[in-house]
Amino acid sequence: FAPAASAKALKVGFAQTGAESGWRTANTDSMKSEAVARGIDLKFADAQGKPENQIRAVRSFIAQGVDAIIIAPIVTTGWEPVLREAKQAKIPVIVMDRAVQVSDESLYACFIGSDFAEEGRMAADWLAKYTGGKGRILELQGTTGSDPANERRRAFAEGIAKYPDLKVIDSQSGDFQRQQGKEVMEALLKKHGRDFDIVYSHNDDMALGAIQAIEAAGLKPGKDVIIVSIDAIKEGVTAVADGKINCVVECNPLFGPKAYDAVAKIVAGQPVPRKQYNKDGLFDATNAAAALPTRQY
Amino acid sequence: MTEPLLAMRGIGKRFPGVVALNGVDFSVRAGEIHALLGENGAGKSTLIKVLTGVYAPDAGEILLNGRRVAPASPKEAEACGISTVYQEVNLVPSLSIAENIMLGRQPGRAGLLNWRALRRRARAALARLEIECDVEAELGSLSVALQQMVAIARALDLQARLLVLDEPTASLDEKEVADLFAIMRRLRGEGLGIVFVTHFLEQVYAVTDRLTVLRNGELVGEHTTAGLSRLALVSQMLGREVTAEIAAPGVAAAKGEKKSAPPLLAARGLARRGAIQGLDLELHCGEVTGLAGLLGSGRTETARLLFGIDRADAGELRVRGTLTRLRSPREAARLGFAFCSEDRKIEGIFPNLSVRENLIFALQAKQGAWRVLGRAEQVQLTEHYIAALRIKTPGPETPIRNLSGGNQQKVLLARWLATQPELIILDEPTRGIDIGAKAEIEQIIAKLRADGLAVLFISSEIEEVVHNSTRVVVLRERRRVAEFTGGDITAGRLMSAMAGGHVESKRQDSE
Amino acid sequence: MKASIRRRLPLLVTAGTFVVLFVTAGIMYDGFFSSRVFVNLFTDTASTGVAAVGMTLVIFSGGIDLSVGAVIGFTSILMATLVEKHGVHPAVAATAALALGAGLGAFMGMLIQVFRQPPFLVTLAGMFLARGGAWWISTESTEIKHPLLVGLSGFAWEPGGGLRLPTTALVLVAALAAGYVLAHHTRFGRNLLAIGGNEQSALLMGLPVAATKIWVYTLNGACAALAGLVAVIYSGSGNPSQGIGLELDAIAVVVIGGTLLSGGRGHMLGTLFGILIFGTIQSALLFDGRLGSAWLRIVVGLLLLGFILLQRLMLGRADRRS
Amino acid sequence: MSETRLQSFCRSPVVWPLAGILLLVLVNLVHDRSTAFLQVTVTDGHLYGTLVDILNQGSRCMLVALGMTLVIAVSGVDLSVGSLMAVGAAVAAVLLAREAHSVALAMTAALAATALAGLASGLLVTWVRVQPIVATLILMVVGRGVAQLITDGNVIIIQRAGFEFLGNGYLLGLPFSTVLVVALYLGAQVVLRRSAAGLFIEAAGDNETASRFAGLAVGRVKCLAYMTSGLCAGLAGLLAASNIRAADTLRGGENMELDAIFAVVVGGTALTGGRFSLLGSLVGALLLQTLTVTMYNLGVPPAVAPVPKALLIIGVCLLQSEKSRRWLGGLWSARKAA
Ligand SMILES: Nc1ncnc2c1ncn2[C@@H]1O[C@H](COP(=O)(O)OP(=O)(O)OP(=O)(O)O)[C@@H](O)[C@H]1O
Ligand SMILES: Nc1ncnc2c1ncn2[C@@H]1O[C@H](COP(=O)(O)OP(=O)(O)OP(=O)(O)O)[C@@H](O)[C@H]1O
Ligand SMILES: [Mg+2]
Ligand SMILES: [Mg+2]
Repeated sequence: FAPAASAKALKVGFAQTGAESGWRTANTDSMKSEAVARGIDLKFADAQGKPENQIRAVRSFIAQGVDAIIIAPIVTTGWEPVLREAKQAKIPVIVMDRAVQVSDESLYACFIGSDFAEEGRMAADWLAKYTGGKGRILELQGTTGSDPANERRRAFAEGIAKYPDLKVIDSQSGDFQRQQGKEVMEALLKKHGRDFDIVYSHNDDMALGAIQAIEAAGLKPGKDVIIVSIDAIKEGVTAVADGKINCVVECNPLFGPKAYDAVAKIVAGQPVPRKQYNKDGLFDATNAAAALPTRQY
Repeated sequence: MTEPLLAMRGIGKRFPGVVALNGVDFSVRAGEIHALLGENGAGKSTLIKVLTGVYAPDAGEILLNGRRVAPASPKEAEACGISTVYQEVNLVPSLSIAENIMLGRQPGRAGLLNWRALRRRARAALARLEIECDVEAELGSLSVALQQMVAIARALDLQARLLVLDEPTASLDEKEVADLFAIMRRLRGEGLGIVFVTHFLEQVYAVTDRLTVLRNGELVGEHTTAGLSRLALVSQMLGREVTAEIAAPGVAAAKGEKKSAPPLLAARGLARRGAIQGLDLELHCGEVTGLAGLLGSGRTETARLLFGIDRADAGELRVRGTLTRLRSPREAARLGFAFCSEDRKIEGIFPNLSVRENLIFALQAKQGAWRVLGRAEQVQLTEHYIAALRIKTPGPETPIRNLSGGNQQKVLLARWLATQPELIILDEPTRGIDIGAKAEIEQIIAKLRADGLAVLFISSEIEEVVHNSTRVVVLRERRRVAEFTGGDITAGRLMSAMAGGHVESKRQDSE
Repeated sequence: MKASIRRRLPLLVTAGTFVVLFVTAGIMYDGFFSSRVFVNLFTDTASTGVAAVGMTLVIFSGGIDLSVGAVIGFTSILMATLVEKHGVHPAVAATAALALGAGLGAFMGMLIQVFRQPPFLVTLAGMFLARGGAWWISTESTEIKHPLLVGLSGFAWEPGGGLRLPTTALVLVAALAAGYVLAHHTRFGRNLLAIGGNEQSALLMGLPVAATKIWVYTLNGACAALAGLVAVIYSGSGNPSQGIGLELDAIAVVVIGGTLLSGGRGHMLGTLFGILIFGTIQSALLFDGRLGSAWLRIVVGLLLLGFILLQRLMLGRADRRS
Repeated sequence: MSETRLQSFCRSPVVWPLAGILLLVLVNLVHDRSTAFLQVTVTDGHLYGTLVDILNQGSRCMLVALGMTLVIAVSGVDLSVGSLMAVGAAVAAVLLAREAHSVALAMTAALAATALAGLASGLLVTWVRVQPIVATLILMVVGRGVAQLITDGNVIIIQRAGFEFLGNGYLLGLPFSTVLVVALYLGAQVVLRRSAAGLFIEAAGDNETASRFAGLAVGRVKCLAYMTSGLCAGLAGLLAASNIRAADTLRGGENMELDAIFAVVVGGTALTGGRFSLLGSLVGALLLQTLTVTMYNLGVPPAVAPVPKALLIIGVCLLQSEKSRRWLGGLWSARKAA
């Protein structure tokens, strides 16, 4: 489905994590459509959530002799050996979405990303302001061991540490899934009754599942229970506009333009900033309704 | 001969609902062939399995050369010098013949196998039984009889003091049996003790020195073979007085040459590559057609073709005059055919299902899922056949795997009789069946014939073919070579036809 | 010697399909025919491949082991934590990891053999246990900086001719060779096949069934741990979530290689070709690089299906008998 | 003679998972130091409580386990159920997204699609003679891809009152999904045990060659088993979609195959095929759901959540084995003798 690449068309390899959420689909679409728009020959690799598949993809890109490689890492570690190979082959690497840990920063050209930790921090700050630093929190974690879950949990915990009256009283994994989010919430509702005030969910899908459970228990999400979530998929923002979620922190998946801009510059030998962040916003009752018509994903 | 080689004293073994052995004494001397005899389910195999450590006895002790042993596994029994051929072929079908013979004692150095030596030794082991074949072939591709020979070759290859053979001859023909006996005699001469289980009285008298009879798990008696008449022996086994007829069959059945109406089944030029070539065969109602031939002559292959298990490559088949293509056993069963396979373990029983379920299965399959036999009907049917065939089982709900081999065979026969077929193909139906039951099966065959059924009877026992058939077709090297009817059916003629004119011609490796 | 050829037919067919597949891919994609791409087939599949070697042995015996993926994850994070956080020497850590893997395998083997429980269930428990253990050590992945491991990561043997064989590929080749000898030239290996072919018979033939079965799970546990070490070297990091779902890949590789899942029939060389075929499919798709997630799955599935149909078709002629 | 009835009950495969459930309930009670776990109240005219949740959320696994039981009984295994759940949900979702289609039509189409997929694996197994794990693995991979293709890789929201009833509604105070599953179980039980289908399935699983030689259309029996499994998975997918009012084709039904196989095996159906127990599978699925909820209730950290699952499996294994049973039996009779 890609147009026949002309001889001079840039050949870019993109190692995507997989297709685990709507957010990810939007991210992939952004990368693909932008490549078509710019006439780039995109080699797309879906790692199906397995880090080893991703490394394999990068090694294959090197073997294919692409002009640049973009990686959306599944995990932050484990990149050193393969990035060295890329460097030896003189292929620039752009790290996207989340950072990688390497001993030698020169192994990749630049980082364009979202900052999971920043998202967790933003959620904590908003919550502290909104509640005045008081409340009992139930946390719905993402997939155990996954990077976003780890970062969003840790940064949030750090963020609320300053407020002794703001405490996470229970934390369970909902695996980033709507179904699990609902199931876990049902169980936590039985366990804690009314003895909690806030639900912090690592993504919108789980939050939307949890809302259903809360409603089924006869409570009003957004009023009886304050709900904070991350991602800002369209449905999540809609829920904010409807007053069912109090706040979502945006994690913008539309990386396409920025990424290819960087590729073009690097290939042309121009300097690029080491780190760029996709601008992440925050939606609450004040701005959600207004933002809704322009949401793309 | 002061001290027996093997002495088992007061052996007891019970299974849930069955006392398989009760205080059995059994002893074997070095340098003798000792027959272990009894009806189906008498406890012969169980006694052997206790001896070789498959089952732990509930009571009693085992002395080998006067020393007490208690093997906990066949491996330990082997280490004590006991080599065994079990009743069911217990080999690994997916491995080659050579490996099956040598498994567990492959030659080699420093832990690494020497494949060439292995094959050489396997070939030598088979050669002792006068079998020549490609030892790299997969065991599962062989007929049951050959597998049995391989099992024997394996047991003989072991350096043992005591050789145990549980019905090794059940699926062999005369030639193989003769070869085996020659070897058994030689081993006896070398001072081995041999335990030999069989249901063939001629074989008992042909090779054994002494015999032990079991009945219902109890010891009936130990005798020198020469000192016990056939009649007395059979009486001991069955526990009742017997008429001379069962003990020494051979009275010709009615062999009226009955040229009946069109045949029930007529095959013309039926062929299948590697199985059978251009076979002409007619099966008539009210006749028993015997199929004779040596091992691998294609008898089982013929039966499989006629029952739709394998498909023919060429030729035509007419059933009641209409051209028919059989594509599956199911279609054959719908046409009123029945097929009692020679390999009860793999092609016959449902080991974990009950005797009742095993018995009614073919009938139920024929009727389809929705026309269900009521429970009462099933039980009644089962009980009828348990009584009619004297199947020894604790009850209709016992899993069939707990029955003795012969009794399993009877259940399978009952399975097909229950479908009230018009043609019944019996491939070695009397394999492993005691003489009492064998006589009953012969009566059943006679009755089926009288009732107007067509019977195709396959047996490696020529006497049996002669005795039961009204017509005999002889196969050799996958071809039909002769047909006999009426008074022409004699053992001598069959044998010379099977062997290709001269009896001692050697079989060829058919591959 | 027709029988000897017939018995090896599945193997020949598998090898043939690999050649067909590789050549087709080479014609379709520029630059596919290179020693680098070929060596990558080993390098990139090393972890799965080493696990598949152990899995082959287990499947020979008629069993299955679902825990290998989780053991890889456990080994991976254990190594990283011991080496980086506690300053343990990598050799010591690796020995500990292998011992733990073998220990878990032995434990599962005991449950399977002594308590006669289905391998599927027992190894499922093993999988949960190992994964839980891995996450318990740490839910976050850890970078490895120890010079020895970094050196192994970067090392490659260059026998000349432009060939570069990295450590992981060498380990895989060694594991395959060892597996081959074990499976086809030792009593242990033949006993495995006998047990898989018919356990009851193997017992009556006087083979050491219980010991062999426990050993094979132990060995496979060690193999899985080795695969974990390979993963550590491959990625230079320890990740507790490594190898999720890898057991299915390993099983697929074994089965593609013509080994029967019901046990008793198979060949270690088949597993080699299974690895190559598996790797070729993945490589070809990466060279193509046009498929989205959904289509990728569909195409992988269909290729697998096509391959199996081809195998059936070629074999079907030969052994219609059984 | 009540003792023999007790004995036969003790030998039935349902006992051990049932004992497991009781044990877990006990753990919860002890942990809470109250009966909150067992409390069931009436809210909005239906029952409300943890036990109700277990029944409701467990119904999907119960349903899938029903189909899986039949497949395992014919000595197969179906790894594709999780993906087929996604396919079922996807088909229904895209049809329902357009107002024009009725709920009945959407559901029929979804079930037809998954049943067809089940048939495909059945044909692969019987006709092409691919090993069941491989055949259904292929379907597992392809199925998920197809589901993603149908929904374009998005979670599709479903808002149709009739459809929501399936996974959220209540009948006679009980979750409708549970009532549905129990009704299906009873129906299946009647069909399988009153007709000869149950016997055919057990025979085909116990010895395939023998059942073919005895005139059974083994291929047909197996195909039907796989089709039933596909159907059950599709319905479970609909239950899931209805429960969360959305079709999650990306992750929905993930790992369901392992849960279902676990439920079946714990419920006393051997993986080698043959004898099966549908009731055992249902209880096995409930045991799994009870465990999940127990872990939420005890606040087990997600990182170590797999460990209790492992311990439960090992525990059940040990209880089920002949060896420990004999040992326990020994203790029992010793106690009685004393
Ligand atoms: N594993 C078992 N479980 C329960 N009962 C058994 C088992 N094995 C044998 N039996 C029973 O023990 C009795 C003796 O069986 P055994 O196999 O020893 O008979 P046999 O003398 O060898 O008969 P055959 O001539 O038919 O082979 C039979 O009633 C049989 O049903
Ligand atoms: N001497 C032999 N060497 C190798 N294979 C043989 C030999 N004899 C027979 N076979 C194989 O055994 C298989 C079984 O043949 P078949 O079942 O038709 O024999 P049969 O006449 O029924 O004999 P039986 O049933 O007594 O074993 C054939 O496929 C044949 O290839
Ligand atoms: Mg016997
Ligand atoms: Mg035969």
